[in-house]
Amino acid sequence: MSPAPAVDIKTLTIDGKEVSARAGQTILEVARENSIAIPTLCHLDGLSDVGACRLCMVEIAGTPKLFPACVATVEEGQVVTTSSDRLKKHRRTILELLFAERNHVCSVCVANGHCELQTLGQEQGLTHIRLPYRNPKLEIDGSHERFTLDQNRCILCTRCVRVCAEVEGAHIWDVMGRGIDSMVITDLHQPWGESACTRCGKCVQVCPTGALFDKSKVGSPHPKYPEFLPALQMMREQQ
Amino acid sequence: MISLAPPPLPSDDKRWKIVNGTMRRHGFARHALIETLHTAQSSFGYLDDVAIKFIAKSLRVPLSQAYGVVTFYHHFSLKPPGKHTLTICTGTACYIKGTDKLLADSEKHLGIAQGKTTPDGEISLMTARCVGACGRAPVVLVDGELVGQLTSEQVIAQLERWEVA
Amino acid sequence: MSKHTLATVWLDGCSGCHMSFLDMDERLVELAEHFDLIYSPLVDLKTYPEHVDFALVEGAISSTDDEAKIKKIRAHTGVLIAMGDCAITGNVPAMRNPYSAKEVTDRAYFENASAQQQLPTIYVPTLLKTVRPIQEFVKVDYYLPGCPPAADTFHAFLTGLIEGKPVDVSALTRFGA
Amino acid sequence: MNLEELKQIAASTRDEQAKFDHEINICMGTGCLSQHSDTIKDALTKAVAASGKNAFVRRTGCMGLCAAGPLLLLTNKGSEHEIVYDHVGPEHAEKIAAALGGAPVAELQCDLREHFESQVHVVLENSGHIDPEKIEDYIARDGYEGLVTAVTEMTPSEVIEQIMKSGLRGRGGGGYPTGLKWSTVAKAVGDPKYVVCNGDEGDPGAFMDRSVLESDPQRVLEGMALAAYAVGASRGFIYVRAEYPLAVSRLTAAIRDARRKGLLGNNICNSDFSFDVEIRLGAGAFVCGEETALIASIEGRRGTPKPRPPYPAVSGIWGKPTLINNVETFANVPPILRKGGEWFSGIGIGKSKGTKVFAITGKIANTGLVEVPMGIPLRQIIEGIGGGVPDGHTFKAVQTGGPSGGCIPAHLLDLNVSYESLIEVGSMMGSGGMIVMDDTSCMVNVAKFFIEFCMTESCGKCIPCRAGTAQLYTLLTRICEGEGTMDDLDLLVDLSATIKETSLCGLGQTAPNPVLSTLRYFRNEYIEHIEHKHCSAGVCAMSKAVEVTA
Repeated sequence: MSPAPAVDIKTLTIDGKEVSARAGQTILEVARENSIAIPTLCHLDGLSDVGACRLCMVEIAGTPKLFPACVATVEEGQVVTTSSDRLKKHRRTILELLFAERNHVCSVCVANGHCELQTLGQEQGLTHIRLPYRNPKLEIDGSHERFTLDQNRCILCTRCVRVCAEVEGAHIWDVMGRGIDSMVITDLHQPWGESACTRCGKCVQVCPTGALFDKSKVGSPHPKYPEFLPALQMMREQQ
Repeated sequence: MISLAPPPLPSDDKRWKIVNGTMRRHGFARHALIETLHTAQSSFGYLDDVAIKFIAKSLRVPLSQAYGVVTFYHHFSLKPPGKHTLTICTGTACYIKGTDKLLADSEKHLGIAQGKTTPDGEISLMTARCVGACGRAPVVLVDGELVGQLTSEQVIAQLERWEVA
Repeated sequence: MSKHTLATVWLDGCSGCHMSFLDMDERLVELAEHFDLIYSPLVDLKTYPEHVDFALVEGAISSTDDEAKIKKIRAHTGVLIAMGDCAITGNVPAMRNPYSAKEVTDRAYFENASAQQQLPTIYVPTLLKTVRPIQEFVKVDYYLPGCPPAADTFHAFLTGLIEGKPVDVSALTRFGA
Repeated sequence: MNLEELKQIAASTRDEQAKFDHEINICMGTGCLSQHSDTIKDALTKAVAASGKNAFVRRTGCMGLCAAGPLLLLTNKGSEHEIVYDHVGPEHAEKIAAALGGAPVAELQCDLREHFESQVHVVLENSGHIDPEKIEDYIARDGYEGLVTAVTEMTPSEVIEQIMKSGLRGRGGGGYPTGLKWSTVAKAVGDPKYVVCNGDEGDPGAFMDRSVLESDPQRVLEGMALAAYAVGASRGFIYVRAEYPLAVSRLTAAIRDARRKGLLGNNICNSDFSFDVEIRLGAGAFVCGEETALIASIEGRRGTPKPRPPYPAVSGIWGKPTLINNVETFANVPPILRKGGEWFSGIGIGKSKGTKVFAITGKIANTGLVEVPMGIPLRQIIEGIGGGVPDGHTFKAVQTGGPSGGCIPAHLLDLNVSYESLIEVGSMMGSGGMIVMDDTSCMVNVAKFFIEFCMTESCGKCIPCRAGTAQLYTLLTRICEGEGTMDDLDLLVDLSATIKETSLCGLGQTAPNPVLSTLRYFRNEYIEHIEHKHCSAGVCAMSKAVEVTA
């Protein structure tokens, strides 16, 4: 029997709490293992990380720079702060930017009460938006037999793109355009219903807002269940 | 393992062979996508769904990914260009030298916004982010040929010459 | 102890916030010991008073009339509270914003009208290009998000005001609540 | 190829050129070509033949003073003195030919001695003096001596040591020490390794890289080959903007010629070292100047940046160690290897060694390209070399560092230019664009222009940059239209802080700089727009001007 490989253990401090972690773990993973909450939006357990939403930015002592906890890995002796006035201010501003970017009307949204953006807004103490609302005119694609895409509610977290490419393997979703004109699309920007969609519905389950929803849930609560991802991953590894 | 046969050329237009040639030179590797799009764009003047689909399928790139690439880069165009193209440089040096007026006057004269082609398909009005000839600002490209130190009147005169022809 | 004067205002909204306000039911009686409701859709006074201590404003700014009103209210109010999502985010009224004012009026007075297809010319104020929340026009002191904010939220907030200890409403309500 | 063979080529090329009494160099860079300098070359060649003068007419790259083009540089045998003619046309050919050997043609002579004489040319040493499509011309001016010597006589670590000693820092904007980058890639584990030349010169108003690629492409190839030898790479990419067709065609020719001479390809100088270069065309995305976005683009994907670490030096193209340097950085490498790192570190100031090429444009008399030693006072560049603001206007500010740099007002003109000093005043070195603005430029409008640029060039991946630049643009537009409020100024500052500190890549992290630096030095102009609904530069059309009641 060969000896168990030596595990490289790092000790660090997060919000004043001394914690230990395996080398290569991200700050986010370690924080959550230790019940320290860091807000996230584009991150989802079971998908690759892109570091796009910038809500999980944390401070590391010794540098003025901020680091996205979802991709920054732990280092020995690191002193991490996950919540400070500066971080809270940035998080609120980022959420304001999201609310003002498209047309988020919580009161009439299918995801009202089950929306990660809405919840984050409340958690971060957002009671109003200081920025002018952009109110762009955007498409709603209802061509799919089971699901709807409402661009008005999309925050471009790209979870749908990643789950379709990485887990389902179909890669019918991607992002077109760039900057403020970026848009998630199916195939050659064709109606979703005419695309090569496998109808698995994973994208709907991982969508944090009401941008992707199940048509049968209109008018009734529409919680999403993205927890299936880590379980799916585990089952695959076991086989 | 399932192997998908490469798609046939969309038509017997010889230009597809040139496009195919670029892909072959790169061993039909996925990373040849942008190089191949360049070839197709310069062969056909623009990229339509047929071209994107053909290239994506040949290189085994998902359709949505190929479309994402095409629309990310401003050099690629989804619509055919006009018979003539006026490209106005909107780089910083040109802006300081008043290129915004050249652009506004051209838009007004042609009745179209930048990036568009006149309804008769004659003239496309484009902008470029610096062609690197800042020493000659303000600069425009008249059917691709660089002309520097231009006034609004000269630009309108050029448009009128095209319109008459 | 003298009472605070209170106003409630109804701009471009559905009056749902006012309904929810009334949903405080018997607690209103208790609040009435501290507040004099001197201007409201619920009382019969046509012009905004010279000075009001607290004003709860429901609804977004959609027309030139709304704009004039909110500026007047601000000038004659001590503490201005944006009540509900329409006042704070534009909410449902702002869903017309991606369209032009003309598209909106055409839809309402021509396409969807079966008889008398014409634009009203009197008594109807001119629509602004876009519907905007009130903080884009005037300084707002407190925000009470929700569609509508719950009666409990109103009660907690107003009690806080009376005690001079403003409540952090984000624990109680949110956009769309 | 060995050193002796190389020196033979150099000697015979020089001998060939020495046969002529006069050498006439005609600029055929993008600027002068747009004024048909190719027809002048034809006319001159004919006129010289007809005059019977023993002169040699050569096509060269950029001579720098683009606004005065077409330019012509004339040298007589046995004389160091160079005569510059400006605004030359084909109609002048006969006159020029006739004057050879005698007094120069007075009406064509360029009298900008200060412009040319206070410059120090390292990167541009060959620009305007060699035919960019003749590798022999480059070799005749000691080209490839560094590479051949390195490959045949030095170890890779000795090459890195010279770069370390030179103090060379990245010329693309970041200013990261080049030697350190090279040694990181050299130490990184992975095979193969790649060398990438970043020629995605996206800063509008900057054209240093285009000029170098058009005027002296072999220099860049030699720099890349030296880097490849030092870090152990076998494959290189030059990423060039599609907007630079002339640079692309000259590079294509240069790569072909270098291969033919055995200076690129397998077993260079009969050693184990093999290296070849491919051109990759950009497709119009400023963000691809960012290293991770550049890599994504070379891999055929959307040019969206990725969080670093991992750095490209460890995990770059296809996950392999990749060295990325900019055109000007590579162009500095051959003379460092030829003359030694210490020679290079003798030029410059503090931690900023060597020279820097700047593109000076905007409201300035001598628009064009200049190369100056680091540490030179900004005033000398603007007023001396640049000739100051023309047409009786007054200098207001100079923007350095491109759209994400900052503006430097008149009272700071005595600043000595270095990476550090520019950051101190709220700007940055950037790739070397210098845009001069005078009293007819509105600084609020300038800030709006730069933010609009960053907004349209944002890749859209991270929220602060994607939506934040769009919001900054809305607020600035509002102010420029006379509808801004003083609260908007606070909002601009707040929003800028979030964009700077939380954006994923350099584009977003620096995008608010023009807003912050104009607010810092020209706050009065913002206030004028907001409170008085007035733009004294006369640029902004105030839609809601204050009504004056009679």
